[in-house]
Amino acid sequence: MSTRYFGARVTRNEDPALLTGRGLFVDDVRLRGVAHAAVLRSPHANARLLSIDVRQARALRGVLAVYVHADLGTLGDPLPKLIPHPALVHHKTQSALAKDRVRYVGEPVAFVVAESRYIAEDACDRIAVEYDPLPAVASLEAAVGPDAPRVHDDVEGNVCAHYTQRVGDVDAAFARAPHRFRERFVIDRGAASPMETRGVAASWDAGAARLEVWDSTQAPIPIRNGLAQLLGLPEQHVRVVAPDVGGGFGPKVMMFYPEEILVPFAAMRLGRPVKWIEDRREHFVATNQEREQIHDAEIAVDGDGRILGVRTVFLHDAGAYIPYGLIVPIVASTTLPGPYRIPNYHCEFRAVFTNKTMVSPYRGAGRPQGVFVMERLLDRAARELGVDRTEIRRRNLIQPHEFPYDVGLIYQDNAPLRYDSGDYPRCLDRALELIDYAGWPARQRAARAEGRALGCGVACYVEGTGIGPYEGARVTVEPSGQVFVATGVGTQGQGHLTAFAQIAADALGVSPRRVTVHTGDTGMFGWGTGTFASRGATVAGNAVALAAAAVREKTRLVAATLLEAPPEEIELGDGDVFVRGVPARAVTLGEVARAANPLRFAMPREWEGPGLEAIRYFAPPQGAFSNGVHACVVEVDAETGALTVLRYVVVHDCGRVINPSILDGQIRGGVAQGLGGAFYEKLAYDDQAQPLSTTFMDYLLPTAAEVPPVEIGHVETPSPLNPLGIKGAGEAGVIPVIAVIAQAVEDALDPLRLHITEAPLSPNRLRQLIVEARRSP
Amino acid sequence: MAVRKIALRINGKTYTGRAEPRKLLSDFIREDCGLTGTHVGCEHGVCGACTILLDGEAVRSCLLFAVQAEGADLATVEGLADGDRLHPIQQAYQDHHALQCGFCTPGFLMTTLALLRDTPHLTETDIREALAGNLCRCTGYQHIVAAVAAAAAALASGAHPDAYPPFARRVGDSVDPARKERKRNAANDRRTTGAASTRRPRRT
Amino acid sequence: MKPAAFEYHAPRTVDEALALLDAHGDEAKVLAGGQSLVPMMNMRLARPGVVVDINRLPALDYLTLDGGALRIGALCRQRAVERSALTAEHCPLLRDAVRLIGHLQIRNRGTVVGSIAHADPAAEMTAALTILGGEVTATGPGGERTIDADELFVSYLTTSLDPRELITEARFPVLPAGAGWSWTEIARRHGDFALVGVGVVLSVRAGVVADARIALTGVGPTPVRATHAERALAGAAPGDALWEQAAEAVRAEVEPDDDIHASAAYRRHVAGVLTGRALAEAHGRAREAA
Amino acid sequence: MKLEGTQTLPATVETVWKSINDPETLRRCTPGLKELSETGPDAYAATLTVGIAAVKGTYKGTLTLSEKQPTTHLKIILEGTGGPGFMKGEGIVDLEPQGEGTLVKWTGDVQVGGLMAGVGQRMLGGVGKMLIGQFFKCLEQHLGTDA
Repeated sequence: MSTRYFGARVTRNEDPALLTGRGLFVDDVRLRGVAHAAVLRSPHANARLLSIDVRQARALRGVLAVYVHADLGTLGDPLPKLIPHPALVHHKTQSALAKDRVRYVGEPVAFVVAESRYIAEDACDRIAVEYDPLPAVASLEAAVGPDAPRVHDDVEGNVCAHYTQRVGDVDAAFARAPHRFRERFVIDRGAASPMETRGVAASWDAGAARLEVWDSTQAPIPIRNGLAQLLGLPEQHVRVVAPDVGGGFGPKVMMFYPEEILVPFAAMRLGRPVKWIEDRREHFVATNQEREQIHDAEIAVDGDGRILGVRTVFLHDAGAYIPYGLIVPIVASTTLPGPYRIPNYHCEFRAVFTNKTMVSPYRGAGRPQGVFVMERLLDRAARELGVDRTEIRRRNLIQPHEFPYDVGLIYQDNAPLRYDSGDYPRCLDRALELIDYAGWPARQRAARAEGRALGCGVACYVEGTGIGPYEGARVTVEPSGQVFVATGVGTQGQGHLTAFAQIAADALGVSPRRVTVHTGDTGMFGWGTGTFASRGATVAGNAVALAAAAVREKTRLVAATLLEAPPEEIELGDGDVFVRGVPARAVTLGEVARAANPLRFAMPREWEGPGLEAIRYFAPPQGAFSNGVHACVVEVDAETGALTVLRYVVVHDCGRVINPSILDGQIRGGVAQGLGGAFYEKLAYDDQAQPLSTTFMDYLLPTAAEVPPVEIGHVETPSPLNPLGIKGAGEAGVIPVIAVIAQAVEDALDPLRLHITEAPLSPNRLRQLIVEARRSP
Repeated sequence: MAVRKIALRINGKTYTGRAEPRKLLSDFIREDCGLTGTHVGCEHGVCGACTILLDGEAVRSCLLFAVQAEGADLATVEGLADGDRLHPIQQAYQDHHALQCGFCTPGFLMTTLALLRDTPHLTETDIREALAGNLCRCTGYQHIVAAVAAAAAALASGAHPDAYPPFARRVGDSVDPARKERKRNAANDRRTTGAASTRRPRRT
Repeated sequence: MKPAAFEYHAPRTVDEALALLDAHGDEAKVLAGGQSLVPMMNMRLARPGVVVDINRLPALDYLTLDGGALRIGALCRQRAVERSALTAEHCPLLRDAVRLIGHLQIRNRGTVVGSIAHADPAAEMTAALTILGGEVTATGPGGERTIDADELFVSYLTTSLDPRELITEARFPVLPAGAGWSWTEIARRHGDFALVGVGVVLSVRAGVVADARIALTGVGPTPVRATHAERALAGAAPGDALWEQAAEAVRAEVEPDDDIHASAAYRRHVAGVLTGRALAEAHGRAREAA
Repeated sequence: MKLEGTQTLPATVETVWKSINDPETLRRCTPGLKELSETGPDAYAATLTVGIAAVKGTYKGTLTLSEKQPTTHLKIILEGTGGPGFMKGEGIVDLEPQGEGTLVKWTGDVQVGGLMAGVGQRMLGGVGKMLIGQFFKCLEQHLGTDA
């Protein structure tokens, strides 16, 4: 396959529409006679729901319907339990509308449909709800504390799962280890906060019994299948479209959010299209969040800093229900070992209910927490043993000849955790070169002489990507010569419409501009899983490659009849199909497509059907493991606790790269989100689990003035697990940021021997740590 | 619910509609005028996705009621391109991969249009501070800053005389932004005295 | 997050506006820039029954220099004050403070007078008016009256205005000749409300501090005039030791609150740090008086 | 949200004790208290409109007095639900004679929920202190005239 576009910085096919206001996000979908919905949500974090009086709301002019739990019938049952796990003994999920108990501020209580969103919100103000407030539990410690209030009455100590994985003999390793260092790490809750909040619209054609749903989801096919089952409709009569989605980052892959049931339900009941668009304040309570964990971790090393064993026992905040299984704690546990040889490893967690919004993966999905624990333990060991922090990492890195490297754990896809390929030492060296680590001590001294506290940080990570089960793709060439690709994953800005076009373009010898890619529309392609865990490009990309290769072979087969030459001598290039070496004997790709669909005479059997079209699926045996190293230089104002990131470097290995510009964008966007979680973004709650930061004025997303330029260096170690040799990269930018910032801040205030074991920091918190460190020399 | 007749111009074209005084301008543009290019990200004046030009000034359309825009001249993202020919700012955004999901992009484009019209020559720090009122969650801003710098160069070259259509100019403003820049007082000191956290990133 | 319904009026004269305020009292809210009021209405935190939109009163959109003070009309946008040659030349402290209000889009619509009437103790304009010894003209049923900054700000979002009064103008005295100035603040992000903001005006004569005025935001229910620190500076020899002494005086004087972004202890400490830095910067800019 | 403060009042502890137990004083001095009707011993149904500037919320709920140790100690619990969410305040008031007057030491734990908590957090502490301050200032004026 002559590769011309694979690996090129092709500008994006999706840009012209998005740049000219012709994007189509859920709220932009035009539905004639659409009614607007609003959700009444609980103001209490834990309360019995005694009564709901909706009469005044229903009486308001312009209100079409007000639904409560009793109106939902079987749709009011607890929502589906995703990804069950034997250790998850209390797999609790909420109902679309609360029946008799609310367990987090924001839990849906009533659903109002009206002529406008304004009137729907007026109606919510007129619904009288009688609650019997109960004591609520906000923090993890409180949740597992003695006589803690119970989120679910039948769940003792609020623990819904307890799961351990082990490698080697940890107790023996710790017993004989010359050095052991123990730490307690606290990582706070964060919200992905895509610029587009969630949205669902639905229209029901009663005559044809067909349902169309527009949903800002990252996984339209599972939503289609789930809705068909719940509503008793054939899957063929339900179409779910994820149009342009304004950023996903994890929380938009969920089955189901209550509104994904309530909107279709209302549309079917009223016989009118219904649209619900989440507002920003709602988003802070109604869309899943993640990150909150407390680790009690320990590392055992020998005199040279070689790791003998690592152990962590942690609490994972699950929120009020746990619809999404144990994905995040399992990913945290299995990402912790990172690029290091850890002969003896024990990871044990308890998933704990709290009276807060549910938890499901947010970009990184537990990896930032795991990497924070590992890198911080290594920094502690380096400081105690007086070993250089990059040297202690180098000594423990898995070497290139050791791949595939079996870590000895079970990964989130239930497959053995086996790193397929990588060159970890080269990434570390490249990063140290870019940040000029060799010259760092001198630069730091010079800055200190000017009274400036500068610090450097370095952190390594491995990222599991491209997990199964599968994705599929259909590639079609039309008589116009235009190529069409359809696949089931959703797109939220990752540039699939360009990257997949590049893959198909190379196979069929056309320009990517001549390839139209459709994603996220179950009407166009009905098989697939969804976009998450950095798997879009790896799994769907390879399916596109397989389908495009099949169409290439079909094209040569059909063209052979037109050009009277054996298929093996037929080539494709620049939109033409020609005999190798005789470019004049050529036909256009479109002509072959037309010939492939004869109106008369017999169609050769070996064509196996008409048209230049093929569907292929790609089911990776296991995940592909990218890796990388981040390094940064920060300046700390010790008097005000303010932090400025002066330089940020990422060296990244995700195998072969389809489009370097798109990859750079994914990394730089990830770093910005990581910086948010390191110094700006904190979801604050009071001790009764009342959320205190439900606007962008209090939950602080970094702006262009806070995010530094990110310098990027690539290393390419192809993956042996898929034809294109690619690995995922969607989460690489965010994973080690809290770890590298912590190390850099400690380095900046080195004389104080600061001890950072939490994230995020803030000027206020950093100042407290400095005062405490100065007080206890 | 006193409904009022509202007439205004968007991208040079007149639109009329009827709306309650409480109807936000962002909703009026999207629902009553059918221009869905302007997006709504927060409705409390922070994210900037709803930024449009009102009589030439970059404003948050979610913090204005439609009745306030009666008789005004609005500019939205739909008015930038000339048929299939992208505006130099839009072209720079594509060339520099300055957008991913595209939800915040219209707000950034309108902010950039007013910014480059008023201050054609900008340092990177000026650009970053001027864009601090537009949040983006996908790009990490670097490519957007590069696109704005590239657009500034393209526009300063004078190769695009039609870069600022009438509906994108401030009332009573002249056509040539560079001439206005010279007219404005030079004493407008670029450096602000912000403390540490507003200090500029410096190379070491 | 859509606002609750309200009765909307867009008077064409100041008298018409005043008549509306008189008729509706504290049920009515004045809408100028709306950059603070409308977010609260969208969140249904504020539900005024009547909104009096004064944006159709062009007579109130002016910025002039008169009698040693900048006269800023109720409809003069913050961005206009930020970019005006008058502000840069006669009151650079005001320019430096205005420039840090929110973002471009906010300052294009927000008004200086509106920010003062809103009286958010973390907002730059309240301190700027206080430190420059400014005043406002309030017009109401009882006619016009002048209110000094010290009597205007009562508490959080609360001024001594009667609900039926409209601030038609704010006056910011120009900096004394040769005075040095500084506006220094720390905010979590560019454009956020300052955790702490400090404004300083410093005059030096015959090698000693002739006059020093210090005002802070974010450390109390209103902007705080650091009178003890000012007294410590008067007549003393400028230099780092003096700035540290003033910083300590400020730390003793302020009564900050906790919130999720910063503790009272942090704000107290940083108030001192920023005061020291602001005094040093102001001293650097002060020209020995003739 | 923990609040605390002290206040001196120009009246004996006995007079101060009598006034803060008297519904009439509570009606006059509690900022925004619209209705207060006795529903039982030391228990009242209350309607409170609390807020500052454009931000107002009307809360309907209960006010109860307990842990009564005449002239020295008292606990006030105020609960209400309304437009912008709900509010629960627990106040402890301790009285000590101080010369001619009385030294009042009060601590408060105010829990605010719903809209007000999620958005108004930045000012809640300050506003809470301000409203309690207004209560004591009114009490001071009221006691100043009667004593």
